[in-house]
Amino acid sequence: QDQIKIGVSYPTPTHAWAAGMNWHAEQAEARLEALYPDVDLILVNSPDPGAQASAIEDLVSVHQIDALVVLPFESEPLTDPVLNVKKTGALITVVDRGLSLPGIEDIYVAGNNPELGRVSAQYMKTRLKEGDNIVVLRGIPTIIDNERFDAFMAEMEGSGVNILDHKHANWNRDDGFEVMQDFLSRFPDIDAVWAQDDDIAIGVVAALKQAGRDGDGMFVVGGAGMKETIKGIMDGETLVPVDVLYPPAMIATAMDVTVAAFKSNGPVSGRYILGATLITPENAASFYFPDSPF
Amino acid sequence: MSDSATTTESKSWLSSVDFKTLGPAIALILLCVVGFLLNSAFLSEGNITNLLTRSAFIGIIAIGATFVITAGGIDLSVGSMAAVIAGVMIIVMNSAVEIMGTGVATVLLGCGVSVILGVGAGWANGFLTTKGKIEAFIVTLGTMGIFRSLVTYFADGGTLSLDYGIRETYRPVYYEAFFGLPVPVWVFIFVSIAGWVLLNRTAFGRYCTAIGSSESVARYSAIKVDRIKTWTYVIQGLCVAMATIIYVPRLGSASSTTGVLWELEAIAAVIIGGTVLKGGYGRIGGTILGALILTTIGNILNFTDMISNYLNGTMQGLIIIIAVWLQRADWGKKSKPKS
Amino acid sequence: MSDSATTTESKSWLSSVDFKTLGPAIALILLCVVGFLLNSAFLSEGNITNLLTRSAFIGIIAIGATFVITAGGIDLSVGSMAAVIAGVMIIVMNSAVEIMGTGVATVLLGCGVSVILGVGAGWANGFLTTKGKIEAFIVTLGTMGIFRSLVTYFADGGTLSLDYGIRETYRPVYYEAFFGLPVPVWVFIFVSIAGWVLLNRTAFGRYCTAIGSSESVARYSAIKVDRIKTWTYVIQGLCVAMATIIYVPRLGSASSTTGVLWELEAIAAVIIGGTVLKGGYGRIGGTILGALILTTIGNILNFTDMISNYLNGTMQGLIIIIAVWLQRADWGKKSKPKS
Amino acid sequence: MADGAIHTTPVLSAERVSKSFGAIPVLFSISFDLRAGEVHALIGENGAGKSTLMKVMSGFIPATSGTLRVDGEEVNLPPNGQAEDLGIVLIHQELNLAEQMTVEENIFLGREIVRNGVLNRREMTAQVQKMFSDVGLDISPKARISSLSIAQKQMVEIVKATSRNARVLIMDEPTAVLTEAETGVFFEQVAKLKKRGTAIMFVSHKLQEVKEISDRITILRDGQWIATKPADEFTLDAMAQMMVGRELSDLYPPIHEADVDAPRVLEVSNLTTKNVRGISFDLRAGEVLGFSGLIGSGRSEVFESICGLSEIESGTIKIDGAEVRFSSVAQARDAGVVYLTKDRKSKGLLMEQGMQKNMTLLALPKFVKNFMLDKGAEEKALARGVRRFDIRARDPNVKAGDLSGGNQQKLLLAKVMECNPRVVIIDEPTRGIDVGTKQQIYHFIAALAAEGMSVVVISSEMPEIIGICHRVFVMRDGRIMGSVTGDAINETEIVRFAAGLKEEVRDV
Ligand SMILES: Nc1ncnc2c1ncn2[C@@H]1O[C@H](COP(=O)(O)OP(=O)(O)OP(=O)(O)O)[C@@H](O)[C@H]1O
Ligand SMILES: Nc1ncnc2c1ncn2[C@@H]1O[C@H](COP(=O)(O)OP(=O)(O)OP(=O)(O)O)[C@@H](O)[C@H]1O
Ligand SMILES: [Mg+2]
Ligand SMILES: [Mg+2]
Repeated sequence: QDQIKIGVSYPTPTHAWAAGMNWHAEQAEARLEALYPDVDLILVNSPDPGAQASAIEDLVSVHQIDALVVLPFESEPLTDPVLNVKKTGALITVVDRGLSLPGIEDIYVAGNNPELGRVSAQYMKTRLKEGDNIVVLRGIPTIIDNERFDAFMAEMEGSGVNILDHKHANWNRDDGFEVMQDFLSRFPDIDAVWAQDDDIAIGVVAALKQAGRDGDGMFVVGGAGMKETIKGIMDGETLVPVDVLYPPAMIATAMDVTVAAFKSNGPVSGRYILGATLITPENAASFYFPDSPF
Repeated sequence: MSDSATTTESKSWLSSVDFKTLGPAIALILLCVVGFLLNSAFLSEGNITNLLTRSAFIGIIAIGATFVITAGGIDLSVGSMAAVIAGVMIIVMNSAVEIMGTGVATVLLGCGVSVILGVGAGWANGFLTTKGKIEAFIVTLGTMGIFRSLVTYFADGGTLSLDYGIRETYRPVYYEAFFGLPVPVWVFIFVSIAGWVLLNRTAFGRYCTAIGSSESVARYSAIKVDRIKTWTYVIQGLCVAMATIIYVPRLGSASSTTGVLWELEAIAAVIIGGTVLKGGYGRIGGTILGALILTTIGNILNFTDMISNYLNGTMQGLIIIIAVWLQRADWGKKSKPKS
Repeated sequence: MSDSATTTESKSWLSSVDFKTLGPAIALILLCVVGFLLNSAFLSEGNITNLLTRSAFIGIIAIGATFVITAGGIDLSVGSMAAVIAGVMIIVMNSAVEIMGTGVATVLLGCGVSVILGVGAGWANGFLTTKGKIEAFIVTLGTMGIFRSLVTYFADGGTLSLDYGIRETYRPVYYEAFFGLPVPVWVFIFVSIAGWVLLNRTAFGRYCTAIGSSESVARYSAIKVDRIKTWTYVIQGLCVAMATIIYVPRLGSASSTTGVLWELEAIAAVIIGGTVLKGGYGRIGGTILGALILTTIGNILNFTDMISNYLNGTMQGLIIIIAVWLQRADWGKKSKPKS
Repeated sequence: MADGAIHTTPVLSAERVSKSFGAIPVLFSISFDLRAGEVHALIGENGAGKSTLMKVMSGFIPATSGTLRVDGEEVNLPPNGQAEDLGIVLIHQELNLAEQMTVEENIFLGREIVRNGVLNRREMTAQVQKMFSDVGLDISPKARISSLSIAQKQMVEIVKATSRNARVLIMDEPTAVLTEAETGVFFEQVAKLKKRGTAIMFVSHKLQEVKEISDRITILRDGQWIATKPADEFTLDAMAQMMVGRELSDLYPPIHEADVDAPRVLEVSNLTTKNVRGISFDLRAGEVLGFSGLIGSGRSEVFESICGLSEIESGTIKIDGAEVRFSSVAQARDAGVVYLTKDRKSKGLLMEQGMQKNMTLLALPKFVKNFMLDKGAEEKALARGVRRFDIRARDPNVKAGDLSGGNQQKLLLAKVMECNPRVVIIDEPTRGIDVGTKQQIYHFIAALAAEGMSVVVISSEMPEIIGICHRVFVMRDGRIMGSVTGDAINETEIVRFAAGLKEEVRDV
């Protein structure tokens, strides 16, 4: 066989983080294909888990891939389809969300969702004192959201900070704006907001400014590492003073490692867990990529 | 005789008000009472203003949908259309900054683009439906996919953000208030009045109703059926453009998730308001109430943590069904022969 | 004389076949040609099998939708219904493991639960529509929200996953093949035939058509309109249950994203197939072709990276519109009076 | 004929039945009975309550008070046509067929022949075919209803009803849309049923035929019972007089001689469309032109194509000598040419809307002032129409679909006349209209002509064609067979053309 075919499957980008991931994947494709003429990377994205399962089937039946890099929409539904790919002898690299059966993947590259919640909560505790009030805006009801939220709540436990309420804002700016507006009408005293995600945080900030409640030491913690947010941190923005990293570039890492599995002499199998670093004005510059869409 | 006719007229007008208008109005009032009982802050000025402003988007789009549905059509593409219009507006304004600066002119250019795109997209829907003789459901399902994917493409899967300079100029369109009401609410009021007059007081509105009642009767009555139907989609497009013009300054961004499910919300508002889905009977007043009801439900759910977040959808579904049921039930009317 | 009538008849039957059946068939063949030109593996046995198996879900649901739509209704809740049925099935099977083990009995129990839930949910939709006199659009929009939020609630926002022991037992229902065809395809074929017979060869099918054509005519013919309409929703629920039974072993899980937008896909399949959205005319054969067309579009788009992934929706939308246009266009027929 | 039946108990009877719609009373304490093997006709003015009484007696609407008896037993008829199980079948005044379904499907709707749970279509088709050949109808059982002409639909409806082996057959104006030939066929059926002992109740505004086939006649006026007597005790004049409640003068107005030198308003030559060929005729100012012919001979199509409602393949049309080709009804209307359809249910009126919206729909541009509709003017127009055409609606907000059939027809006339046409084409002008109003309409047409307006009357009723037209064209199979003028207009001449026994050689 002359060509090494590697299928790369991930959800259709519908929000900025995923778009960043898509951008990194495309960059990596161009870079790796230029570097290795005998490597063909096939990028496919899918709008839902069922479609992703279908897309993976098509990668096998049509392209006869030698390796699969997959960022599963959800862990459960994609476990079996990926297991089927595994049975064809292909190398499996799983990104971000682990499959629900251990041992399928040869390589695992991931961010750290519970860590994101924990790091956020640790920062909150440094800024807040007992009796202070916060509200939480959550993402789309999924495992990711649960992991982040549960870890955050566990870390906040016993701090004496009141968590007034938590609502789903679906990793969406509009929902973030509306939910925050209603929180503001409902609670006269809010000291900080955990928005979990930079998109939600943008909506939250707009609502705070509209209500004129963006002063008095109020702050918002998002997450993911959007370039505008990081830029703000570098500029010393006080309303969103920090961010917690969840890098969309992890897909590129995974692609690199997978290609390396065919091209390198050293062993590459194993787990690569990327940290959920707290981005502060001090270290922000090293996470700032002005060319990325995210 | 004409005298007695007039009195009967006014009586039956009253009774028709009873069942068709009061239904959604009662539902809305009940909702407000519930909201107030849950949290008295519900009736605070700030919350009422938020509520009205939020209703403006869906309300304006739903007014357009009232025309389409009254004339027997349906438009599933409005949410995606709003997203793509917002996206293109942002791209155009951003690139106009270099030439025209960040002044009002650029914002007006953006608004102009929005209106042109809205009218164009509406016309395309109308043309495919009438001249292409393809069911409106299929045409607009198709354009829904097309618009949605175009905005994703323009945004490269991410978010298009408005230049911060223009944002400052444009901001007041969402955040300023005149005489105590935010600009979007004024726009909503204006569009509502215009829509009401158009539907109830002009030949065009009469034609929409006639076409929705029976296309062949309309044709035999010298109505240019295809043209009027196309116009309803154009009006829908125009309404989407207006809604987008007040949407963009809010967060200054558009992405592939902008406007998701707005089409269902808009259609739901129209039907909760008493317009008949099969056409032939439309009510702008009801549509406005429908939009307010939908927004209020969401608002109330944010005001309480009694119900699991996960069950929001259940509450929403139940309330919508009950609101319409309140309206359909023949309040106090004796059981009438089934038809 | 009666002879000549018969010949005219058979001619017009032929010509009606031409435009109504050949339309979607031509569209499907064109798509296959395109697929083959893009990549000859498109026609490989493996791919064809995948395609058919995938069409089975949407196809089975769409067959139910054909009944609902033919009788003048609409069901927007099918996607959410599938999700909640899958969720409950998984919960029940998982908890039955302890008592009943991971054998076939547990799987059968799950299937039984699925059928009961499907029938129940369909009945609820039908009851609210007929007895509650609420528009089907609103009822099923409401239940769509309710079902969706229930599955989220049951899954606690995450994913419900089937016990791995049962999964082994259940797996063959999706992955095994009999006589060269996977089980889901057999189920699809079976449901198609049953649906076709029911719609075209039984009094029930005629009643559906009559009701969709004109409720009052149906009523005057002593047809129990409410009962028949309710039955169409029950059939829809049953079809959803069947589709879910073959869906669960595929991915072994259910979450709040299961079945999102299936309702639109199912309705699109029905209408692409030539069934009239306003009711009164339904075609099971067309629905099957419609489902195949939709699946093939997705499949072809996976075959090529010529187009930006973001534009998949655009291609899909265009192809759907063109497929229906192909069917509506009066092939070779002289232009007839506008209607 | 009725003698044997008179002493038996009635199969179906109504005693002191009253009916109100909301607060509006429509029937006042009516008693009516129907015996096996008799034809009992019900006549009365438009809106007298005939259809309502029939619906009450067949269970479609409940009576407000009073009792119904079947075989002398008091009953509560089940709603929605389920009274069919008791052998009571109603043919509605408005056609009740599912348009997209086939003839066979409609005829057997609700009582399909089933074998092992599956439809026995062959059997049903064969039965339908047999019923049709019995009555000499050339309709395919597999044809879709939407592809049939109104008369064919009516015949299907009749076949559907007669095939149900009813004990009581109630028919609301079954002959309104039939030509004389078809009416003849229909009466043969009635005679057969009668012999079998079926009780038949029927409404018609064609008094001649009422007298011919009925055994007894009941007259209603304004919802009140006026008289029930054996048919031979009535004269036609007496019937008309009792219905209307006043003396009726001549039905047809005196015909003013047409002015042969009057300008030609409409000239059509060699018009060809899908179903008609080589149509040439002209129409002068002040002329009433008749179009006669069998059903389906293409009369409607000629004028629908002239008005831009269906495709023209070739031919020329001139208005005032200038060639025109209307591509829409609006253009035709603006040129002063309007067409009044014979299909008032699906092409004429918005059944779900009130009288007001229907009244002004065709002439709507006339009611626009400063871009707005002038509601005042619209109300005046309705009042004018109601007066001019004597539209009787007890509730002015009633939906057009709830008006009595005749009043719907009058509303349709009023709607078309509202745009003050110069050429008005009226397809079946008096379908379902009572004698009193018929007379008014004929005088109205004559008056229009006298004012210089041109009128085309398409009609299947020979007497009215003969009674009011200056000239008559006769069509058959999509062609004009010939024309008759003035005193030469008589029934035999028209029938000979229509039946194809004679053809005029015309220079085209
Ligand atoms: N559903 C209804 N709601 C309100 N009024 C009605 C309804 N049905 C009939 N009417 C009224 O009842 C009266 C009698 O109508 P009906 O149809 O019985 O007259 P008819 O004798 O059959 O007249 P025609 O000869 O014109 O058919 C009319 O004034 C009509 O408007
Ligand atoms: N919708 C239709 N589809 C197919 N054929 C039609 C349709 N309408 C009319 N026709 C046919 O066209 C021919 C002309 O019909 P048209 O209605 O013009 O006749 P007509 O003389 O006006 O008859 P009527 O007495 O019914 O008014 C007939 O053969 C008829 O069957
Ligand atoms: Mg490549
Ligand atoms: Mg009547």
